[in-house]
Amino acid sequence: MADLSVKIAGVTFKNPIIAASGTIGFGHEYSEFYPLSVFGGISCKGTTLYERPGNPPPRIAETPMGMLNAVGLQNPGVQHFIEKDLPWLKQQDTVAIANVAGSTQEDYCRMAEILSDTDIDMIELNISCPNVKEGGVQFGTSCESVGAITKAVRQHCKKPLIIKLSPNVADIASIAKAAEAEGADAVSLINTLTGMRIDIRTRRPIITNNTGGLSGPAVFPVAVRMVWQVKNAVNIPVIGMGGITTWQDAVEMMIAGADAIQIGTALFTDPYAPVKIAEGLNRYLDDNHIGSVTELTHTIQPNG
Amino acid sequence: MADLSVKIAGVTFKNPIIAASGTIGFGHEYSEFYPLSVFGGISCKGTTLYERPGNPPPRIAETPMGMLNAVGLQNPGVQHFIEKDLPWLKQQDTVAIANVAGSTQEDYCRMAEILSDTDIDMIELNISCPNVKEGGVQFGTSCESVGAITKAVRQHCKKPLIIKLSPNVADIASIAKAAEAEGADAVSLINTLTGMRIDIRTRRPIITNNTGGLSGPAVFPVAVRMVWQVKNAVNIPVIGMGGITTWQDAVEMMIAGADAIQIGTALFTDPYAPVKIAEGLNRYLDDNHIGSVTELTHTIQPNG
Amino acid sequence: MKYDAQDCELVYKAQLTPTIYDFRLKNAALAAITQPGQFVQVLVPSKTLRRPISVCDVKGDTIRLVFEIRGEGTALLAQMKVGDTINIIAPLGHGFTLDPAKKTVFIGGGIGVPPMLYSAGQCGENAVVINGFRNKDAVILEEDFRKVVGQLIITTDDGSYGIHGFVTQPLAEMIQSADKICACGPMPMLKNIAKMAQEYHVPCEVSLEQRMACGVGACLGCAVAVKEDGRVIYKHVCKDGPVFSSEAVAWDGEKPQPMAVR
Amino acid sequence: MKYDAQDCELVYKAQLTPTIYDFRLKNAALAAITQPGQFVQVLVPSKTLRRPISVCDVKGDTIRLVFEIRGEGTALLAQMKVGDTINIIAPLGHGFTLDPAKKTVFIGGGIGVPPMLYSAGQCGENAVVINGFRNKDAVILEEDFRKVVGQLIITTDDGSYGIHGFVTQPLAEMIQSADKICACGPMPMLKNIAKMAQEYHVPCEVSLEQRMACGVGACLGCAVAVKEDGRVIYKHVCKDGPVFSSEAVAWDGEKPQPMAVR
Ligand SMILES: Cc1cc2nc3c(=O)[nH]c(=O)nc-3n(C[C@H](O)[C@H](O)[C@H](O)COP(=O)(O)OP(=O)(O)OC[C@H]3O[C@@H](n4cnc5c(N)ncnc54)[C@H](O)[C@@H]3O)c2cc1C
Ligand SMILES: Cc1cc2nc3c(=O)[nH]c(=O)nc-3n(C[C@H](O)[C@H](O)[C@H](O)COP(=O)(O)OP(=O)(O)OC[C@H]3O[C@@H](n4cnc5c(N)ncnc54)[C@H](O)[C@@H]3O)c2cc1C
Ligand SMILES: Cc1cc2nc3c(=O)[nH]c(=O)nc-3n(C[C@H](O)[C@H](O)[C@H](O)COP(=O)(O)O)c2cc1C
Ligand SMILES: Cc1cc2nc3c(=O)[nH]c(=O)nc-3n(C[C@H](O)[C@H](O)[C@H](O)COP(=O)(O)O)c2cc1C
Ligand code: FES
Ligand code: FES
Repeated sequence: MADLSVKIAGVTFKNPIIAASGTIGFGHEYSEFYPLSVFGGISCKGTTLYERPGNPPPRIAETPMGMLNAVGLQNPGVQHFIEKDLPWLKQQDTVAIANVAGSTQEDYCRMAEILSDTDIDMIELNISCPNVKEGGVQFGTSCESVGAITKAVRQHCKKPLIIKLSPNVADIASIAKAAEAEGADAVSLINTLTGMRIDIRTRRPIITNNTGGLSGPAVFPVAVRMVWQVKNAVNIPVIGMGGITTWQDAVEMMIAGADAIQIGTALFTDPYAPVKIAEGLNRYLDDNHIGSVTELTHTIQPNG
Repeated sequence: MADLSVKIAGVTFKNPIIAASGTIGFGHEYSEFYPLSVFGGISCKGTTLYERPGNPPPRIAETPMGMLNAVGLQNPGVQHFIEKDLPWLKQQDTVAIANVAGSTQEDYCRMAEILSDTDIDMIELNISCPNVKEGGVQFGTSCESVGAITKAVRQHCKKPLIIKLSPNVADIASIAKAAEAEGADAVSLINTLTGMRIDIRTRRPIITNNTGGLSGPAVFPVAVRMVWQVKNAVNIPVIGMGGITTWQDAVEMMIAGADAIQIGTALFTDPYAPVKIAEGLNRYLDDNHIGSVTELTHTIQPNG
Repeated sequence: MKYDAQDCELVYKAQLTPTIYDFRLKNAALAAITQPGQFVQVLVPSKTLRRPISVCDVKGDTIRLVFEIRGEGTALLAQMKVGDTINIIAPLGHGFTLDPAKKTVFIGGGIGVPPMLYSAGQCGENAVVINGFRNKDAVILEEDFRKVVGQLIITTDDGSYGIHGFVTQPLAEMIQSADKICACGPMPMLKNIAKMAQEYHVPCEVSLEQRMACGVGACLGCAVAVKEDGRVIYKHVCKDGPVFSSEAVAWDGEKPQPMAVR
Repeated sequence: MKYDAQDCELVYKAQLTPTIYDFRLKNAALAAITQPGQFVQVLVPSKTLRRPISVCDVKGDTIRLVFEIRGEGTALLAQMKVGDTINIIAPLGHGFTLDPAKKTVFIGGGIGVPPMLYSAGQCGENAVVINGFRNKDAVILEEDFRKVVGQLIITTDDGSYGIHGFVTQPLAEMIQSADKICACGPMPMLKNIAKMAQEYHVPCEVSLEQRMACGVGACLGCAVAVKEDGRVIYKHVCKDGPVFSSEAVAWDGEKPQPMAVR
């Protein structure tokens, strides 16, 4: 029985498997499959200062080995989250991470302030949601803007701060460095790649928002590459995600450079994915006589 | 029997299906399956001023519904192409497109000059090969550099000039506009997304080059989105590619904004893909009483 | 635990029309807790998203699914063979509010017919079923319904079988004596039925479809606009439905307004 | 046309070891033109890249493939059932240069054994076959070889069957009388054989593997460094191979030098 625990920015996770924001809501539904304690942590659905209705349906489209979503940050607002969801989540024996989005820098700062006064464990700044104009993606695609928002939020945030990066950029390593320089405690990546599908009968985009965010196995090789590039560039912990489906994927992502991983779309294909990944990780570590899962991180042997 | 022909930058293609550069070499091998005239055109393997040995193997890795390649522009040099391959290709009743790469602006200009004196039909500028330092990708990721190289090459190029765009950017539409502004006759997209796979037993990247270019169905939704964005931004023809596998994909890509399409990875899964796509396109057009395939281009009905 | 994802054995497979298949999946645990009107999320090998399919019937330890080939996923499903293993998440959503003592009209249109069988059966003699199809060749489950309900009326769009016309025709003739209407089918049909139900003040529930990811209410993918407390909000087909009161559904494309606060 | 991609019917399937399968694919047209030592590219449903598998044998209208489960693709292939359709591109590459009149030693290691059967059979009585396996349980195709060749020697790494040791042991004892060596197996084994062949001046050919995309020489994916005209260049396993002269192979990781020109 290997040690699966990891420590990210001072917070201990019993295993490196975190539910990815937006795929598990606030945890209630998946707790009807298994205790949420199977997860090292849970990144909650992106919340905003005030309630948001989200985008009109359809919000989902399938793609080869992946999916598009444009949920549009439907959420009941941060206060509702703090009052109704957080107390319950805190009893589930898993690290609770708030995922926050906004349309202005002030929004983000205010959210950080509000959440700093709760017993949330960490804050993940979503500056990479491609699905709403107000989803912060404008903050996420240049080093300057990422640096600026990290700096501003840092001043209001008393919790460990994770900056979640967009893959829709030319040089993700530089962006991660900008976040690190301005005080991010960790980075997480990747959010979704922007994509589109069109119904050839109606000639309309399948998703009413026209474009949506691509996730699932299809993006895995891009995610592995980006996690590797980011880990090579920063000294803060890196939380890797994007298409992880099996324990082998989890191992690969950690070898590439991830200190912990998130899984999202895999939950839809198999709700028991986190359980199977934890089991597989454990077996793999034991079989290879590796005492702690942390020994995998960034052990890649690049060529030349 | 609908009219499948399209005209790109003054060149007539008997159908909109072009073999994507690097996937069909100079055409010899696939001519052992069917006459190359099944293709509207063929974009040849990327050539450079001088012979290049290419990257050490392995050069290929599989990914969910896709593949990585890092061939590294192995090619016998442009002179060899002109002397040995082009004369034969010109007899195959298909449009012959040279795909050129280089490490300096001068390389590109010299190549354009040399090829302008041949009977090649078009030149596709590959400023987006992610697999070799000298593959031109440094020219492909900013508006300034794309503008500059387009402008320079334009002055030496007497053939219709296609600029091939990289998807590893935050804003592909602006880059396309820069190419258009400096005299590109058409743009083609997408080249491959940079990705990585690691062998978890050896902890080495599967591809000796560490990273490779992702292609195949996995990237299709990203390609459709980018083609749509680019077509919305420019007035020159757009050649769409990235994961097209079926005739439905071809229709979707054209509806998104493509004037013609390229298919690459699909050839590996099914060498007869171009034949099936042409048949399917034709059937689709007839069934929908559409006289010409050009009537599909950019007929997307976006929402809102 | 309310939900589970389990392997089932495909124990029976029949083709009802050139595009419609009848599958029976054996899994005693899931069959035991599955209610009429619920649905399951079927894993299709090589596909990332599961396919939502309504429970057509439950008998003993088997769950019956009747589905139509619409795209790649259902086409792959149709290729499965007896003896194969199929993984489903079940039971999902909630069905119609049924009172077996009340005269209930069940209306199914096309592939909206199979989801009504199990529910209609609950009302037995008090169930009047109106099933509409394109034409005679599309008619399915006739004997199945006849065995378990009081009355079965079939309509076809082209008159090649049963009553010539839409399901709303026979409905119009009996709506005044109905205590309840339950319907499943294409949106225009449901909208018309909802309008009639409102006119005649007959309580009416409809079963809706939307593209899904999780199937359990976590991803917020399968939104449907419903009216509640005087405003329009997005609820979710998988968790709040698939059955909704026809009065709540925002039939005319009404959309939630972003909060005016701040 | 030299190549074709065609559907074949899986007419026979056997499991030779817990991980090795024996498939017979029926396709008269392709079987008729397939030569010993060639390979096929097998389409695995839901996979983008085909899997290269050597032709183990051809009998009448069937092509025999023997393969080991190594990863996802071969695992999916192993699930196929008799009667299923399998699409292959064939015939690909070229095999060993054989002279049935010469004493030829065929050496196979592990899953490198099946590709030798058809070729060795061409030399009949003049074929001496040395097949090496990990242990007794891994031994395959013993009867098949015995039927068609002059002599069959089996070695196992652990001595649980046949000769205890590597294939190079029996080879050392007979190499001086050999006119030709043909080998397929893991790279270290091939390298050792190549070295011995060079020492004793016996012509030697080896069958190599590399990750492939097109399988026909168009994508330049399956590079292998070979020495030609005094320099090292990349050739391609699928088109220039899979069989190469052991003298040409760059066994010591030599790489082509970028052109010095300009
Ligand atoms: C609650 C519910 C119950 C259903 N019950 C049945 C039933 O009993 N029998 C039956 O034949 N069909 C039923 N459907 C519709 C069925 O889910 C779709 O026909 C099916 O998902 C299409 O999948 P595909 O792969 O063939 O199509 P594709 O178009 O290839 O699918 C692509 C994606 O879109 C989704 N999708 C496409 N059409 C629909 C749709 N109409 N509703 C939801 N998702 C869709 C697919 O699930 C998949 O994620 C039900 C749908 C819902 C939401
Ligand atoms: C010319 C040739 C002939 C072969 N003949 C045989 C044979 O007769 N019997 C047999 O069991 N195996 C043979 N192999 C090896 C066989 O192709 C691989 O074992 C198989 O491709 C592994 O696929 P997978 O999906 O199980 O593995 P995965 O690791 O999941 O495959 C991922 C990708 O890597 C490729 N790959 C992985 N290992 C190899 C390898 N060793 N060689 C080439 N590609 C690889 C796969 O084709 C696929 O594209 C041959 C290979 C070549 C090149
Ligand atoms: C339905 C859905 C909703 C999502 N919502 C959010 C969100 O609210 N905030 C966020 O930061 N990421 C969101 N994401 C992105 C995921 O957290 C994750 O970055 C992405 O899906 C890649 O991981 P995966 O391939 O494992 O799903 C969402 C993804 C999906 C599929
Ligand atoms: C093996 C391989 C080699 C390639 N070589 C080149 C090249 O030399 N020049 C180029 O512009 N694009 C090259 N590409 C990119 C393709 O032309 C195309 O842009 C990409 O593969 C996306 O299309 P697809 O998904 O249909 O393959 C190559 C792609 C592959 C798979
Ligand atoms: S499908 Fe996820 S909320 Fe309904
Ligand atoms: S696999 Fe394409 S060249 Fe060999």
